[in-house]
Amino acid sequence: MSYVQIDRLSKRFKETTVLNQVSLSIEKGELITLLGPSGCGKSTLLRCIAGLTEVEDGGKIVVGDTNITQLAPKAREVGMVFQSYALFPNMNVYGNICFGLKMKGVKKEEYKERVERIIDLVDLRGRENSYPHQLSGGQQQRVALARSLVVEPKILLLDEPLSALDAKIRKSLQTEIRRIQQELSITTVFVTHDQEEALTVSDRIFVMDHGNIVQIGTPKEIYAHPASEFVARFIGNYNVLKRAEMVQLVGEIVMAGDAFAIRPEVISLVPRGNEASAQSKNGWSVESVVRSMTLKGNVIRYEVETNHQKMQVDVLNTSDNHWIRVGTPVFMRIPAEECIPLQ
Amino acid sequence: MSYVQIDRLSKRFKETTVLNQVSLSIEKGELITLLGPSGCGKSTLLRCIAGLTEVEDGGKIVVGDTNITQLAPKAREVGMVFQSYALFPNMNVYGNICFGLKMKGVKKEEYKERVERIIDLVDLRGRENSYPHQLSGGQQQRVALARSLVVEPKILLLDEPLSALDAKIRKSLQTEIRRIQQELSITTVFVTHDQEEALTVSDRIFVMDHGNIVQIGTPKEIYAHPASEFVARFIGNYNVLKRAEMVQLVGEIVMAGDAFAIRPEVISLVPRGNEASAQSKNGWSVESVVRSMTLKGNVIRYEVETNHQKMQVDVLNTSDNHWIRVGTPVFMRIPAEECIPLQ
Amino acid sequence: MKPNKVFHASLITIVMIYLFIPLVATFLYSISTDWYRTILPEGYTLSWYKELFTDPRFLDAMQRTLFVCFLAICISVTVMVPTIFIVTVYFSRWERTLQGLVMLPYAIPGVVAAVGLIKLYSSGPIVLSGSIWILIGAYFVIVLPYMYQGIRNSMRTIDAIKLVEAAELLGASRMQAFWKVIFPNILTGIIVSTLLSFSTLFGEFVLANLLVGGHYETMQIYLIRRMSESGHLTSAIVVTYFILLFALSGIVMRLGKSSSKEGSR
Amino acid sequence: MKPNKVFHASLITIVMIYLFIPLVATFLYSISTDWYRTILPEGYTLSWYKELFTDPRFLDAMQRTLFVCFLAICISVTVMVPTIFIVTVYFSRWERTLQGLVMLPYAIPGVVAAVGLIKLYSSGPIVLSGSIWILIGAYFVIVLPYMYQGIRNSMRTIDAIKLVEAAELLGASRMQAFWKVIFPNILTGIIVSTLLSFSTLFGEFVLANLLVGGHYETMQIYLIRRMSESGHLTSAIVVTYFILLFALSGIVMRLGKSSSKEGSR
Repeated sequence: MSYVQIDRLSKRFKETTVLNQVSLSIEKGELITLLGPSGCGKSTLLRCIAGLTEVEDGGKIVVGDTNITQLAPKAREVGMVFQSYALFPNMNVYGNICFGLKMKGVKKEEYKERVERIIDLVDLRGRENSYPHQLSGGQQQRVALARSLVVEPKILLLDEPLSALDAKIRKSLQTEIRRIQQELSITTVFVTHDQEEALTVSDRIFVMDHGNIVQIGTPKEIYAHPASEFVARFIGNYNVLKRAEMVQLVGEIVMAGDAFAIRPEVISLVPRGNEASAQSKNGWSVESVVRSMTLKGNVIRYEVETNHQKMQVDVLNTSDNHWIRVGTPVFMRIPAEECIPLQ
Repeated sequence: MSYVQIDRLSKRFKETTVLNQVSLSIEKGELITLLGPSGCGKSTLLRCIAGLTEVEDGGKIVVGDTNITQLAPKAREVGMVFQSYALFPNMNVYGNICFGLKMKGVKKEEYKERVERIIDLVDLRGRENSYPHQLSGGQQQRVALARSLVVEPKILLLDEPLSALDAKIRKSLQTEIRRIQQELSITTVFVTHDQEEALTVSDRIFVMDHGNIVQIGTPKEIYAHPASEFVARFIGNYNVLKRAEMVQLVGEIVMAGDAFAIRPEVISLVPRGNEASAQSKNGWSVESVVRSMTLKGNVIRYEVETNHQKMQVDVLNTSDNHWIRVGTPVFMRIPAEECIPLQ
Repeated sequence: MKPNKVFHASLITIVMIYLFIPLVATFLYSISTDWYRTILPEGYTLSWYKELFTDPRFLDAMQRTLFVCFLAICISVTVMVPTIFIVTVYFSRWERTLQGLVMLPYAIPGVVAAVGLIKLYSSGPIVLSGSIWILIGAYFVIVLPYMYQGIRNSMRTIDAIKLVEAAELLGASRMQAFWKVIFPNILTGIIVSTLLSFSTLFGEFVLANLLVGGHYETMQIYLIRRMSESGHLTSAIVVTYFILLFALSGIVMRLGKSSSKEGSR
Repeated sequence: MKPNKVFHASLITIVMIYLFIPLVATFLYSISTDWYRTILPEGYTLSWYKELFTDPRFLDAMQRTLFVCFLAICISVTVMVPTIFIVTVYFSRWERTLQGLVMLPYAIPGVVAAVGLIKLYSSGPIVLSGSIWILIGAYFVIVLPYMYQGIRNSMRTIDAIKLVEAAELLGASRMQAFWKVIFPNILTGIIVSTLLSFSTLFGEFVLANLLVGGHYETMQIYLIRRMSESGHLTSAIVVTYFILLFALSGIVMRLGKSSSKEGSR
C-alpha cells in the first residue's frame, strides 16, 4: 500500500466544483507535483491534505497508517510552505526555525543540533539573527522551508513556493529544493502552474484540469506521451494536428487516432539536396521552408511552413545548426514513432 | 543619427546611485530590452524616458529631432504599459482604448476605424463592453497595450508587462507583443528580468547591472559572446571556469583570458569506444561520467563529472540521445571556438 | 474545529446583543404608551411621531443643523479631495506630514477645541465669536480625519499614482486625469466619508452649544432641551434620525454603485 | 512639473496654517498676562499653570476621567482583540456583519446614544441610571470603531490568516498561534487604537454630562464649568492635556517599536 492514499476527495464552493472525486496515491520519499492552470483545483487539494480546507463527506486522506481526514492541522504532522512565505515577522531566522520544535515541546538541548544542521542544509549560515524583512525573497523562502523541515513532518506540502521570485532565483531554488528533498527523502507534494518547474523537480507529475486529475506519470512519460490535447499543449510546445491535417502533411497513415501530437524537438531539419539521408529511418520527410526563427537560449525555435501547415521545430543552439536561416528551403524529417495519437 | 538618443542619464535616490551616467541609442522600429536583476535600474531608466521620474542635470533624452528631457509626460508622445496594467476601472475596454484619443481631441468619426483596427490587432473583439475586473490578467494587459498603441506613440515602453502572468500566458503574449510590434514597426523599450523573455522578443538586448549598461548586442551576440562572468551567468546557464580549472580540464591552452565560459548546449556527449569521432574537429575530448539528468522539456540537462570538474551539458530530448543515462561513461567533446574568454 | 465553535458563536452573539439592545429599546419606547416595570411596553401608539412632525421648533432646528453640516462638509470635500490628490500623487514626501496634521482633531477633544477657538476669536484681533461661521470652521476641522482616511484609502485601493501616470502618458492634463480617471473611482469613498462626517456633526453637541448655543438652536440642542420633557418624544427623534440616515445611506450607496464600477474600500 | 509647484505648495501651506493657528493661540493665551486688541500678548506668566496644579478639584476630576477611560478601554481591548481575531481567522463569513455592527457608533451621535441609554436603563427592568457603569458601557461602544479599524488593519497588514495557518501546521494550538505569532505583531496597532480611543473619550462631554454629570465631575465637566471663570486657566488645561497626550504617545510608540519589529499600519 502507498504511503499517502487520497480517496474520492470532493470540494465545492457555492456553485463551483473545485475538486471532483479526486483519488491518488503517493509513495514514501517521492516528490510529486500537482500541475495545472490557475483554477484547476491544485491548491485546494493541497489545503485539504493540510487540513486548512475541510473536505466534503465521503473523502478520505490516509498518511502511513493513520486516517487524518478529521484531524486538526496541528495533529497531521505535515509541513507547508506558502507562496507568500508567511514567516513570523516578530521572530528572527533562528526563532522562526525553532518555532515548531518549541510548540512540540522539544527541549532546547535536544533541538539545538538539529536546527544547526537544517540551517546548513538550506544554506542560511550567518543569517540566523536577521529578521524576515531584512532578507531577500529567496532567503525568506529558504527560512520557510527550513521551518517546515525541522519538525520532520510526514509530508511536505509546497504551494507554488517559487512563483513570487525572479526567474534566475526561481531556477536555482528549484534545484535546491530537489536536492534537499532527496537528501532527507521526504514525501513531498509540490503545486505549480509552470510545466518546466514540474518537469525539473518531480518524480511523478499529476496533471489537473477543472478539478480532475487528467494524467499521472513520470516527467518523461507525461512529456513524451501526453494523453490528451490539453496535456500536450500544457506540458510542452507540441504541434497538434487533426487527422486530416496529418494526412495532408505526410500522406496516408495507418495509425489510429483523431489527432496527433508531435514535439518540436523530435523533428529535424535537413538541407535540400540531401534527400538520401532524409529518407533513411522510419518516418516522413516533408518539403518545407523556414519562415521565422526565435532564439530561446540553448534552443533555437524555427517556424517551418509546408504547403498546408505551419510547424514548430526546436534545434540546439550550436554552430552546426547555423546554416538554417529564415527563407532556407529544407526537408522536415518527422520520425513515425514520435507521433503521439490523442483521443 | 539614431531615433532615440540617451546621453549620460544619472539618478540618485538619497545615497543610492540607481543610474550611473547611462548613454544609449535606439534605432527606429527596433525593439530593445533592458535586462537585469531587480534593482539594476532598468525600470528607473524606463520611467526617466517616460518623464515619470526626473533625471539629474546633465542627462539628455532625444527622440527623433526633439529633446524631450524637460517635457511633461503628456507632451512626450510615449506609450507605456505597466506590470499592474493600470487600466481605468470606471471605463470598459472600449472606453479605456479611446481615452488617449479623446484627450488628444481626436473626433469620434476619425478615431472609430482606428480603434476597431487596434481591437482586432490585440484580439479583443467581443470584449469591448467588458470592464477591467471582468477580464483575465492576460486580457487586461492586451487592453493596456491597445490603449497605448492607438495614439500612435513615438516610443512604446513596456515595464515588465508579463511578470504578473502565468508561465503559459506569458509565453503566448511574448509572441504576440513581438508580432504586433513588428506589424506596426514601433520603436519599443521592453524591461524584463527574464533572460529567456529578452532573447525571445528583442532586436537588441541591453544588459544592466548596478545602474550601468554592461553589454549591448543582438540576442545572438549576447547569448553566444557574453563579455563578463555576470552576463554569462545571467543570460544563460554557462559553465564558467577559471583559467586554472580550464587547464586542469583540457590541458595547456593558448587562448588569453582569466576565465572561460562554455554553454552547456555546445558540449556533445559521445559514447566511450568511439574515440575516433570524438577526436575529430578542433577541440578537446574529456573522459567523464554522467552524474545526474534533469528533464527540462525539449532539452535534457546532464551533470557530467570529470576528475576535476562538474560540467552541465544540454542535449535535445530525442530518442537518439536516450542512451545517455546516469552512470554512463562518456567522452565530453568541447569545441574550441565555443570557449569564450572573459575578462 | 467543532468544539470551539460554540464558544466562538456565543462570544459573537453577546457582542451583537450588547450593541443592539439600546437600539431596539429606543424604538419600542418611541411607539409605546407606557413602559414601567414590564419587559415589553403596555401599549403602542404613533402619537409621539405626530407631535414631533407638527412642532415648528423641531423643523427649524432640523433646518439649521442641515445647513451648518452641509456647508461644513461641502467646504471639507472641496478642499480635501484636491489636497489629498495632489499630495498623494505629486508630493508623496509630504504625505506623513499631512496625515499627522489631519489626524490632530482625533487627538483634540471637542471641549478643548471649543476653548481654543472661543479664546482666539473672541478676544484676539478678529471677533467671530457667536457667529455660525466659527461653528462651520470648527466642524471643518472635526471632519478632517474622516475625510482624509476615506479619500486616502480609496486612492490607495485604485492605485491612484499609477492611474494618473497612465492617464498623463495618454495625453491627459492633470485636471483631466483627476476628473476623468481618479474622481469617478473614488466617488464611493467620498460618499462614505461624507455620510460618516455628517453623522458625526449631526450629533456634535459641545461645540454647537458653546460656540453658538445661545442664539442658534440646532437639532442637538433642541434634543437635549426637550429630553427632560418627554422620553418618548426624544426616542421618536432618535428613531427618525436613524431611519433618515439609513435611507440616505442606502440611496447614495446605490447611486454610487451604479455610476462607477469599482471596489474602493 | 515646475509651474504648478507654487500653487500646490501654497494650497498645502494654507491648510496647515488653518489647522495650527488655534493651537498656537491657545498656547500663547495660557502663558499670557493680558491679551486684548494686540497681535501678540502683552506679558507672559506661568501663574495659570501654578493655579491649576494646586487645585484639588482639578486633580480629582483628572483622576476620575482617567479611571473611567482606562476601564472602558481595557474592557474594549479585552473583548475586541479576541473577537476580531476569531472572526478574521475562523469565521470570515461573519466579517461584514461584525464590521457593520461595530461601525454603528460612528453613525450614532453621542446625544442620540445618551437618550437611548438613559431611557433604557432608568425606566426598564434594570436600573443603572446615574451610575458610572452606564458611562463605561457607553464608552465601550463609542470606542468600538477605533478599536475595530486599528486592530483589523494590523491583522490585514501582517496577513494574519496565513500566519495562523503556518503556526497551526507547525503544531501550535489556537491560543499559542494568537499569543506567540499574532499578538506581538499587532501590538503597535492595538497601542495606536488605544491612544486614539483615549483621546476621544477624554474629550467626550455629552454622555458624561447627561449620564453621570450631577454627581461625578470628570475633566470635561470641570473644564466647561471653569471656562466662564478664566480663559487663561482653561487654555492652560488644554496645553497640559496636549503635552500629556504627546508625551504618552511618544513613549508608547517607542516601546512598541523596540519590542516588536513589524510594519503594521
